Parts: sequence; C-alpha cells; structure tokens
Amino acid sequence: MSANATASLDTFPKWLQHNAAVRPARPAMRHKDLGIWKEWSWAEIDRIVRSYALGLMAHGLQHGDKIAIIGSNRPKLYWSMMAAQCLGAVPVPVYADSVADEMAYVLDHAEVRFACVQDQEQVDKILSVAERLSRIEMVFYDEPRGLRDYDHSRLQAIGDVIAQGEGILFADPAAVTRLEQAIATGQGSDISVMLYTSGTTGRSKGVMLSASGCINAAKDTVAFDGLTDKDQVIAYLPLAWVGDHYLNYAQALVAGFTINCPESPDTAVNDRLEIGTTFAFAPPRVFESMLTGIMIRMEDASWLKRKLFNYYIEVARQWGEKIHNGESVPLLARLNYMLGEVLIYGPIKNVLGLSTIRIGYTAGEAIGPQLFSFFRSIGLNLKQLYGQTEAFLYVTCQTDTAVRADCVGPATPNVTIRIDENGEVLYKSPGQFVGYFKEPEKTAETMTPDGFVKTGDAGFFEKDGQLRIIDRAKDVGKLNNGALYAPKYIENKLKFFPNIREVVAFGQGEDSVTVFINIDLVAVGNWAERNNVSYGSYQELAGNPQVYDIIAGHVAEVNRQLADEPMMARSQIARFLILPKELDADDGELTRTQKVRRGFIAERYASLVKGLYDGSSEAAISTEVTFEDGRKGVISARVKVMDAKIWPVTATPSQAA
Amino acid sequence: MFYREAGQFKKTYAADMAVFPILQDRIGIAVILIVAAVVIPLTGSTFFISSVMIPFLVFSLAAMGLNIVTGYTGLISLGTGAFMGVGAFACYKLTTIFPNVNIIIWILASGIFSAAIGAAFGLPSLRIKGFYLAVATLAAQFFLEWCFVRVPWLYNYSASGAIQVPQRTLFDVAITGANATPTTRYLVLLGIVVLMTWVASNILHGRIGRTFMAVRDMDIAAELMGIRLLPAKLMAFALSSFYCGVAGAVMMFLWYGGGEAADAFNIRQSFNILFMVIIGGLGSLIGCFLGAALLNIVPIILKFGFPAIGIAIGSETAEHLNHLLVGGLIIFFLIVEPHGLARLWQITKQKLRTWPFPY
Amino acid sequence: MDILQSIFVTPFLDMAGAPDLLVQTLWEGLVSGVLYALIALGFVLIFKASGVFNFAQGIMVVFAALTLVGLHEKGVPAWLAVILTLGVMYLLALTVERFVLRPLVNQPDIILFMATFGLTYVLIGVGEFIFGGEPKQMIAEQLFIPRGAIDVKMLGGRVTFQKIDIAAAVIASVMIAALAAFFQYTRIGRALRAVADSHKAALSVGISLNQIWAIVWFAAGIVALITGIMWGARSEVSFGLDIIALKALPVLILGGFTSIPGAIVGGLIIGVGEKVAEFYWGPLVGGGIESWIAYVIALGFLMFRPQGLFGDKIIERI
Amino acid sequence: MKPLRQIEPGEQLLNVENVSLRFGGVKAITDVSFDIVKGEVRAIIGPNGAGKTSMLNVINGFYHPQEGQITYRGATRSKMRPHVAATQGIARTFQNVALFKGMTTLDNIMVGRTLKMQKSFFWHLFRHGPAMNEEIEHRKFVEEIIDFLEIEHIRKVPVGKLPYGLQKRVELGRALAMEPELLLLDEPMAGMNLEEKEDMCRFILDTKEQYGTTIALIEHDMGVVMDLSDRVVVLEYGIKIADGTPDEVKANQKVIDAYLGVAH
Repeated sequence: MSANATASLDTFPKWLQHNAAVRPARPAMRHKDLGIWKEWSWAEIDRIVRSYALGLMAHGLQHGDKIAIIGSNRPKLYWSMMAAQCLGAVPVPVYADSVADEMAYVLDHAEVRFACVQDQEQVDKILSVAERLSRIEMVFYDEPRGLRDYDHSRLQAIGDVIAQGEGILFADPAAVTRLEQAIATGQGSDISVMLYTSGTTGRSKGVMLSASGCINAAKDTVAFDGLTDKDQVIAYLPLAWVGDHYLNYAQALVAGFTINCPESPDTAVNDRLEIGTTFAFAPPRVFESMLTGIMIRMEDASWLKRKLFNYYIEVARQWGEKIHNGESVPLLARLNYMLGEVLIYGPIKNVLGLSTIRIGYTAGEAIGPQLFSFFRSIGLNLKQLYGQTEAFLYVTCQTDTAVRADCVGPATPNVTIRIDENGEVLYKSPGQFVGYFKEPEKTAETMTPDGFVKTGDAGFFEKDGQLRIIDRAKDVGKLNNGALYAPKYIENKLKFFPNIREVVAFGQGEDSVTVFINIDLVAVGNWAERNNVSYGSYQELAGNPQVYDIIAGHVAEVNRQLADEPMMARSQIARFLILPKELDADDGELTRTQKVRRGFIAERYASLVKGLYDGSSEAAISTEVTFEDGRKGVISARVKVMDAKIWPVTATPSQAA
Repeated sequence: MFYREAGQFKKTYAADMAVFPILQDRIGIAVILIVAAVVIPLTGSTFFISSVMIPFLVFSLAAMGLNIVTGYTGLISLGTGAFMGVGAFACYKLTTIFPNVNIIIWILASGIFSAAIGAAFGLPSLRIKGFYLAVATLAAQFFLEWCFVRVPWLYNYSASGAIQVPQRTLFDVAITGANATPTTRYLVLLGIVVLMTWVASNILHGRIGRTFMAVRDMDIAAELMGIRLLPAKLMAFALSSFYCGVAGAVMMFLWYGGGEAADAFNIRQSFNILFMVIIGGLGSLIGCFLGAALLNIVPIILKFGFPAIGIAIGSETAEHLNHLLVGGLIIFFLIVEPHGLARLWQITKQKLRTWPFPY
Repeated sequence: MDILQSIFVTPFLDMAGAPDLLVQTLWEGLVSGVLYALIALGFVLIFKASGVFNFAQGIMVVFAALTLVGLHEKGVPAWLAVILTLGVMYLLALTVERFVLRPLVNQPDIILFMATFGLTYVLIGVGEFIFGGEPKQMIAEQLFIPRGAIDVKMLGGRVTFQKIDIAAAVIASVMIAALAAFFQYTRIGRALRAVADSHKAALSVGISLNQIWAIVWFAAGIVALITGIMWGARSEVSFGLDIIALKALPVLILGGFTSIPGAIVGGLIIGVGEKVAEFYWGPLVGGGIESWIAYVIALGFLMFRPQGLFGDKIIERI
Repeated sequence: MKPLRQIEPGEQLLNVENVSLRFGGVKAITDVSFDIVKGEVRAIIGPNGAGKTSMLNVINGFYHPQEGQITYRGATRSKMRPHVAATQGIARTFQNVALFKGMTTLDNIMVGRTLKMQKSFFWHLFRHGPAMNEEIEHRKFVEEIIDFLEIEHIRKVPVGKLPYGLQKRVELGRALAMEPELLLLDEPMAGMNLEEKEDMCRFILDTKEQYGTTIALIEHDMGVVMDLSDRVVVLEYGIKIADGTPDEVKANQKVIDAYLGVAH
C-alpha cells in the first residue's frame, strides 16, 4: 500500500471500499455468537454496509443527520456507523450502561433522528423517555428477542433494514448510484463522528471529529506501531468511548485488521484468549485487577510453584525490562530469563490471553510503576499513551524501546505540544476536534487563540523528552503552608497498593493532606479469608482494626516516597479514614468511566471531612446508597480516623528539577 | 505449561465439537501413535512387545468394553471375562468353519456374537439395579464359564478342551498361530485397538454416548427426556460385550495363541478388568488405557523389575505382592480420586493448561 | 417329547422312587445352605449398619480360618488361638473402619462396594504373604468338632448325616439366636438397629457412627471365624472360598439385604435348590450346574420380587 | 428465532378428571380435577405435602393414578410411561435439580434434543456425515437456548460444579430443548436470591412468549405466583380447595385459612 494510493482516502467509507478492493478475503470482523466465531471478510462487510446504507437511505437518513448507536460491541452496530458514514450522516455512540435519563439528554442534545440499538433493554430505555425525544423517527435493533409484540411502527430489526437494502441493491440502480455519489462526495472536512465526553463535571459535551482528522491520526499511529491487516483486536471497550472508536474502528479501517467482538461481557477474557489478540488497549485498572488476580491465584498454588513463581518474577524484575529494552545483560541472566519464559512468563501470558500481544497500551490514568514494570518484565510490550477525546485520543505515546512508568512518552508524530506558563499541557494534533456540538463558547474556552487545545492537565517534559502528567491543572493547589499539593498524584500512589481500590485526597486550602480510602474487597477479602477474619459486608471489613493497620502501613509507605520527592515532600498525608461504603457510579460518586467526583464526595461526606481535620478519632456519617438490585437505602456508620506516620523531609526544595 | 492456546478459535461447530479441540493435544496423540506404530516395533525387544505391549492393548480393549457399560452407563457388570470368552470361542468356531475368510474379519465379527449374548443377559437391567444387576452378570459369568467347559462343540471336541489357534495370514504374512512374530501380532492388534478406540470415541461423543451418561447420572430424568431405558441399557450391554468379545478374540488369537478358555475367561479375569476400569477411571476412554497399563505393569515390575535391580523376589511372593498392591491401589484410588487415573490425568492436564496457577 | 419328559417328569419320578436319596440330597443342600447363610449373615450385618455391600466377607472367612490354623501351627494352643484370632478380627475391623470406611463416608454405595473388592485383594495378599498360598487343614479335633457320620435307616434306604454338619447346623442356630438377642437386648444392638433406620438416631443413643461400624465389622468377623471353622472342617481352608462366597449374593437377593431371618431362609433355599437341581437335573446337561444355578434362581426371583422375600416394596421418589 | 407453534388461546390442552393416587394406604391425591388451557401459565400451589409434585408426576406419567383419567391434546388415558409423555411434548424440571451431573451444560441441554435426533447407530460409528450434520443442527438449536438463558460462560462447565441458581437455569434449558407443548416446572425458584428469581421469572415469561409454551408450575413464593400465572389451582392434603385467577384465589377464604394465613 503506497502512501499515494491512500492519500485520497479521506473518509471511512472510502477506506472500507479500499479494503474491500485490496484485501477482499481478509477477515474484517468476527463475532462469537452461539458458541462459535462468525467471520466476515472486508468484501462481505463492504457489501453488507452498502445494503445497510441503502436501507437507511430508504428510511430517509441524510447527510448531516445524527444517528445514535447504543449497545455493546456488536458487528451490526459497527456496520451501523459505517453505513451512516456512507450517507454522510454522523454516528453518535452512546454509553450503553447510561440510565434512561442520561441517555435522553445525549439523544436530545445531539438531535438524533434514528437510533441503532442492541436489544430490548435499550429499546425499553428509549421508549421510556420517548416523549422527550420528539426528533427520533425510528429505532433499529440488533437482537429481536422479546420485541416481537412491540409496536413496530417505529421499530425495525437491523437485519430487516439490511435485507431491504439488499433488495434495493438489485432492484434500484438509481438508488445505488445515489449511494455511490454520497460516498464519493464525502469530504475529509465532514463531521465523521460525534463522541460525548463523560465529563467529570457538568453535562457531557458532544465532541465533533472530522473524517480527515480521524483518518490522519489513525494513519500516524498505524505507521508508528507498524500495524498490518494481520493484527487482531478484541472490541470490549464502550463504543461511545474514544478509545474504542480510535483503536478499533478507525485503526481497523486504516490498517485493515480484524475486529473481534466477544460473546458477552462475561466471556471477554476467554474470548481474548481464543482469538489471540495482537494489539490491545486496557485502562490501568484492567491490568491492576489482572495482577491482583495473578497474585491471589498464586497464593493458592502449591509451595513449589510459589517458589518458582517468586524466583522468576524476581529474575524478570531484575533483567526483564533490560532484555526487552535491548540493554546489555549477562549471558547467564539471559539464559535464566529464557528458562523463566518457558516456565512462568509464557504460561502466565497464555492463561491471561496475552501471549500473542505485540503491542499493548494503557492510558486514562496513571499506572503504578510496579504494576507497569511487572507486565513489561514478563515480556508484554506494554506502553503508555496520553490523550483525550478532543485530540481523537493520541497526544503522546511511547516508542517500543523507551518506556517508563512515570511518563507518557513524547508527542505522537505530527503532534505539537506546548506547556503554558501555569504548567498546563497544550497540543495541536491532526485528529483534534472541530468543536463541541452546539457549544461554541465552550469550544472557544478550550482553544487558545493560536489553535492549541487545552488539556486541562498539568505536566512537564522530562529530560528524555517524555511528558510527565502530574494532575488536573485546576486541581493542583497549595496547602496553607504553601507546599504544592497534587491530589491525584497522592491518590495514585496509594492506589498502586492492591488493597486500595479508590482514594480521595483533600488539602486545598487546608493545613495538611488527608485522604478517604476505599479498600479493594477482593484483595482484602482474600486476606481476611486467609487470616480467618470474618466479615459480613464491605462496611464491616472496612471498619476492622487490622485492616486499618494494613492501610496505615501503606499510607506510611507513600509518605516515605513523598518525603524523597522535593516537590511533594511537604504534602505528606496527615490523617486518613476508610470509607464505610464503596464509591459507586450509581450514587454519583464516580463518573461512568470510574473517575472520582471529588467535589460531590466532599459535599456528601462533609461530616467525615470535618472529622479528618478536627483531630477527633471518630466521625459519624449517614448516607444514601444504591444496592446491586437497584433499591435505595441508607447506611449510617461511625468511622474511625487515624493519624499517619510522617517522615522527615529528606530532599530540599532546592534540588527540584 | 506446554499449552499455548491463544489464537485457537473455532469457526465451525464441527471444529468446536472435535474430540481433541486443542492443537497441542492433537500433536500429543500423533506422537503417541507414531511411537506405538513405528518406534516400538522397530526398537522394542520381543519380550517388551509380547509381554508388555500386547497384553496392555488386549486389556485396554476389554477395559473399554466394561467401561462402556459400567463407567458410561452406570450398570455394574461382573461378567466381562465370560463375554470375552464368547468372543474367543466365536472367533475360533468361525475361523475353523470358514478358514478362508480373513481372520481379522472374524475377530471383529466375533464381537457380534458376544454382543447378542451380552444384550440377552442385560435384559434384567430394566427391572433391577445396582448390586442386584451384578447378580445377573454373575449368572452370565458362571453360566458361560460352565458352557466353555461342558460344550465340547465349542472347542471342536479337542481332548484338552483348549482352543488351538490355527495359522492365518494377511497378505501372506502369518498373523496368528505359531509362526506369527510378536511384532506382526502387535501391529495387527494395534490396528484393531486404534480403530475400535476411534469408533468408541465417536459413539460416546454423540447422541448415544450422551444417552448412556444420562441414564447413568439420573435415569428418571433421562426417561422424562424421552429416552427409553431398556433399549438404552441393552445397547450399552451389547456395545460393551462387543468390545469385550473382540478383546477375548484377540487375547486368544494374538496373545495367548491358544489355551484353556475357562482359565483365561474366569471370574478373576472379570475382576481384573473391573479393577483396571476403577483404577483407570470410570467413564473415560483414556482411563481404560491408563488402568490397563498400570495393572499390567505392576506384576511385570514385581516379577522382572526387582530381580533386574538385584532384589530377589520369588515368583510366588511377587504374586502375593501383586494382590496386595492392586487391592491397595483400588482402595487408594477410591478414597483419593474415585474417578481414577483418568481424572488425575485430566487434573494434570488442567494444571498444565493453567500453569503456574492452581486453577 | 423325550426332552420334556426328562425335564419335567423323570426327575420327579426319581425323587418319588428313592425318597432316601431325596432326603440325603435335601440334607446336603441344607448343610451347604447353612454355610451360605452364615456368609450372608456377615453381609447383612454390615449392610444393615453401614449400607456397605461387603464383597470381602468371603475372604474374611478364609482369613479368619487361616489365622486360626496358622497360629496353631506355630504352637499356640487351640483355645488361645481362637481368642487371638478374635483379636485379629477386631484389629481388622478397626483398620477397615479407620482406613477404608471413614475416608469413604458419604460416597455412593457402588464406590464402597468396589472398595471392598480392594479390601478382598489386600486380604488375599496379606494372607498369602503370611500363611502361603497352599490350602490348609482345619484344626477340627482340637476345637472339639465331632467327626464321623451317623447313618439313619429311613424310607427304605440309608441316609448319612455327617456329625460335623449337624454341629454346623447347631452352631449356626445358636449364633443366630445369640445375634438376635444381641440386637434385641443390648444397648449397642439397639443402636445398630437404629442406625439402619437413620444415622442421626444412632448418634442420639450416644454411639458414634465410627464405633458402630467397627462393631459391626467385628461382629461380621466373628461370624466369619465361625463360618471358617465349619467350612474348613468340612473341606479345607483355601483362598478359593472368596468366589464361593459370591453365592451369598443370590442368597441375599432372596432374603433381602437387611433381614437376618431372610439370610437364613435364603441360604437354605439356595443350598437345597442347587443340590437338588444338580442331582436331578444336572446330568441332563452334563453336570456341574451347581456353579451357576443359584444365580439363575436369584435372577428369576428378582424379575418378580425385586425387593426380596422379606423386603418392603420399593417406591421410587422424585 | 421464530415462534415454534401458533398459540390458539382458549383451547384445552390438558384435562385432569377425578384423579386419585395412593401409595399403599397413604392418599397423595384425592379426586382432583382441573384443566390447563393452551398458552396459559397455570400455577399449582399448596402447603408442603399437598400433593403438588405428585400431581406433576401423574401428568407426565411417572405415577399411575388408581382412579381418574387424563386427557391430553384430545387423547384420554389413565396411564402412560414417562418417555411417552416426552414424545407427546411434555417436559419438566424437578424440585431438587435432576441434571446429569457428570456432563457439561451443553451436553445436558443436548440430551433434551435426543428425541429429535434420528440418525442411525451406523452413522454414529464415524461421527461424520449425517450423524455429525444432525449433531451440528441440534447444537445450533441448543446454542439458541444457551443464548436465551444467558449461560454462555458456563457452556462447557460440568453442571455438578455450578451454583444452584445456574443449575436451575440449565435444567430449564434442557426442558426447553425438547420444544415442549406443555412445560411442568416444579418450584423453579426454590432456593434462589431475589435477583435470580427475577431472572427466572423473566425466562419463564419469555419462554411463554417466545416458544408459545404452555406452563404449569409449582411455586411457594406467592408474589411470583400472582405475577406469573394466569390461573391458580390450590391443593391441600391432596384435595383441591380452590381454582381460579390469582385474584379469585387470593380472596378465597379456604385458601386464606389453609395456606396464606398459615404460611405468610
């Protein structure tokens, strides 16, 4: 594939046609359905999408119309995006787990005319808010189960739309010509997709991305990572998230590789193993739970296996990364590592379905250095990238040979980065967004006059040219004693302990730093089981004095690390408490992407925050919770507050880099 | 540890339902077959082939027969020896009456006679279960044993009452009788065993196998699924006896080369094979081979292995030790792993698949 | 017609023609029936209390007899040998309970059944190891078991009664009476009966299940020793007995697995049945039908009354 | 998946007339009559020992009543073997899950297809050709059920290892695989937590809608019974004490005395 041949391909429908012509027989998509993998080649997909587009055309879908895509990763939903783009319409993927109210806001704000949804559940959601969505004309669904008796005047199966379009494909040459024209006249400057940001604060915003922007960005990274049509990805991330749209959808169309859709969320891990994915993306929490899983499973292993495991993990820790980074390593260590690969690393990667992965990325949040090193040292080519929806994902990403845990890499090819005077990271990238839908004033706020986009994150470049992100720019603050206080930085350090699941730090405008901690029920529960500590609920376990002691140890360790860092030494954690309930997106405490909503939490747990600062050893709280089954209830608790060990400052601020 | 399953995905139900869906297993089976069919005949000593491999294969086949009825269908049978005897005599009569038909055909056909008789003795299984059924099969065992002695027509009225295996050839190579070399007999036997194992695996992996197991696991529910119990049980008996019959025929023709049937096919033999199935694993084809191998090897080690390393054991003592060991093994397996070596094998395999994790 | 005649008419004519022979045959049958009954009794004891179908009962008979004879050969006086043998049987019961039954508790019956196969082979191996594989003579005289025969003239002929057979019958009767008394009047006996109905009930009497198992196995061991003495005195003590002991299966099918009187009646029916069949019908097919006729009788019986003579009708519940 | 049968509402599918069943001297059912109409969900309720399970056993031929007769799809009978009931389209699940414990979820449900599988023994020798094609065809059907019941993740797990709630679901799957005309469910929700119960309710209603199956169920959870069923028959000590819509039954004084008043 020469650059010239593809230079003119500025929309995804054109890439689809290109793939169908260049690699007609290569698998484009697979879906595990009814127990086996169904496969479609690029040629087949091309034909299906054309039929689908003709069907949608017959329903009146036009250039510029918005069409919502709601559901999990299913071929028919990906086809819906492709078919919509063929006609110049704009797909608007929506988080499938959002509640009807949230969904109504997005659908209404995006002015969608049609919705393509997965199943009865989503149909029901839309119908329940139908009166607020006057613009919606038709809902198309993938799985007909349970929908047989629904009123079908505004409801149709996607399969039927495709079949209808297939009829047109043969019967109506004029329509086919119109479709051809629509594809051919599609321009790079057209809006290709609209992604709603989850938004840590306020209502979500519709990020408009242009076709050529998406494609140029994808081209850069496909070249950067050497992706080919032999690569395999498993599509398990939410369709509405930029990560899925970029990594799976855009890169698949540009590189021609295969998107594999798992059978159900329950089987994704096993499906990944079956397929043997070669390119993977996962947020740090996925790796975190994977590592926790490994450790928990190893604790139940026999003595010999544990010894072997611990020994070779130590070998890997010592030499693994050096070997993979191509540094010089003694021959004996190299041989020992090879043996470790046969005995431990290879099997572990195989069981976790990672053994065929050439390139793995993680992003979204800071990843623990030990966690990161662990996976790299056993031979997984895990790298970090940094980006955001507005950039169409990539701003920086690491090369295969220069990977470190604390940085996110240098700017991606064709991306320019600037750090402004207050430390905020600004960038200009090929994929950067056109603007927020219907919100020009917000767009303007985000852009600098010279066309750079503000990330809202604070960071700086290390000597090797890699960007290091500290925190949200607006969250970085000062304690009353003037010490720099970066809450996220502290939270992340704590979260690197497997026993700690979530942390909320406070300190802005206070005398010291304090934290709320959520323990990890799996890890701590496992500990409890091994030590015969009985508990009936999360709340009970969280209040256990022994658990408090464990967490106190972790906090002390973090303080020790902070003490070594010139910028942070004076913002050590003074006091902490363990929250009596798990922070939950259903209670509004986390965003749908599982980020903590600091302000909301501070407000809700005000009595506890007060307890942290007034020196008392206990604080009372009563709060509403949403149970698993959707019922609401109230829990009340008295929560213990504990002082943390503070270390003397070892580094002086003058040594700061 | 050796399994690298990433990337082995199935696009058709046929591939998904394969007996060995994992590539590494298929390679393993191929290696075993090559060793059995090429390496052993080329390198194995006469002693190894005739005293280890041939008995092992014969017992594996018999164990497979018993496992079909006891392990898969849950009907206990103590008449295995007798059903084997039926096969041996059927084969003997057939080849003396029709000497020109190839002996391999008669070996396989002799199973049909055994199957018919097995089914007849399986008839009571409709009304009686468990230990009670064991009595029915004991009746078969003792009645048939009696026939083997008292019906001279069966052994062609020879004075000794023994079967005399005549020489029969395949492509002009003697495969039975005094002139057949152990290697030839071994290869013929191997062919038969491989073929019959393949067929058994086919049957047991399909509707019929599921029917058997349904009857075993919960006969009432099976009946409410529309499975008619009597035909299902009779088919299990017939199929089982077919395998036993062929095992008896090959035992006489390819291993013993003749002898007194009443001794070879007595109740002790029935027990012996039952033990193989218990130790090998009820309801597992691999278990048949593992059980046969273990119970076949233990006496050989006691008899030849200990003297070889300088520990003198009288042959009588060896036999006593054998009893003790076999008995102990049975109790050990029933306590530690009631599903026998096959389950241990399965666990090992699972451990290798999930290595280094315990699960 | 000849065949029918020889099956259905001639044997009965023979019986009527020589009633002394018939009586002799019946007596022979009764005597072997007593021995079957004794073995079956061992089975029933264990089955009743633990639900285990003890295939090893036959070999326990051999083992007990061998121990007795073996001890005596070593110069132990007969009376002491009997006591020591009882001790051995008690140890065996404890061992079986501890190393076979306890680990297999709550396993399906069929697994326990198979475990007793294993036990059989272990006992064969141990027995052969210690006492050698050769058959031995029972020390009948030392145990004051009478020898010789009493001839009685009756029915126009002479019927021979071996004294030892009479002794066997008497001892068997005494033992059954003793067992019945044990079950009826002792605390342990009542517990044993309770355990047959419900394990919980037994616990409420204050006896652990493990103890009960050891006790019944010991009781079965005593029965085995007596059986062994009687059997050994009639023929010889050899390992072939474990196969003969399989005859207890048809006996139990007739009598029911849990009924002591059933075991006795069943044993007698089988003993008499097979002797009569052998004597009058055996020659028609060349003789030797004794080896299987018992099973066929039981099989025929099963088809019509699967629960046995004294068992309750089985209602299947789902 | 298309519906397998057209429901013709109102037509009588099963009629039980004056049935009495005794075990020895114990009366399990005494002179009970009721009918089941095609397409409805019919609940049988009553205190423990009321003869509910015995009633199901009579319907599918496991017990033979001493008196009375049963008319099913127009044919009247007094006794029948269970496998014949199966061939005529009666499937059931059990109070204490009666799965084939040694087999996987997939194989368990495949057993439900046995009646529909016709290929002769000969083809099974090879597991290729017709036998394999048949196997694949039925595997597809079974996969639809697995998808329907959302048990993909346990497809190849031996059922003995599954938690109780899932076992119940597999058992329902096995019964559905028979494409029954009449489905008898014996306490489908016993021992389940709230969430599992809700799932099971959904599956039962979906089954009725999707496959057009007529359902007779025994259940203790009155809330479930009132939500699910079209008509309810109440037994007490083997005698019918009420029969009607959930509301009618709820209002019936005898029922309140005998059952609701005591149990709830």
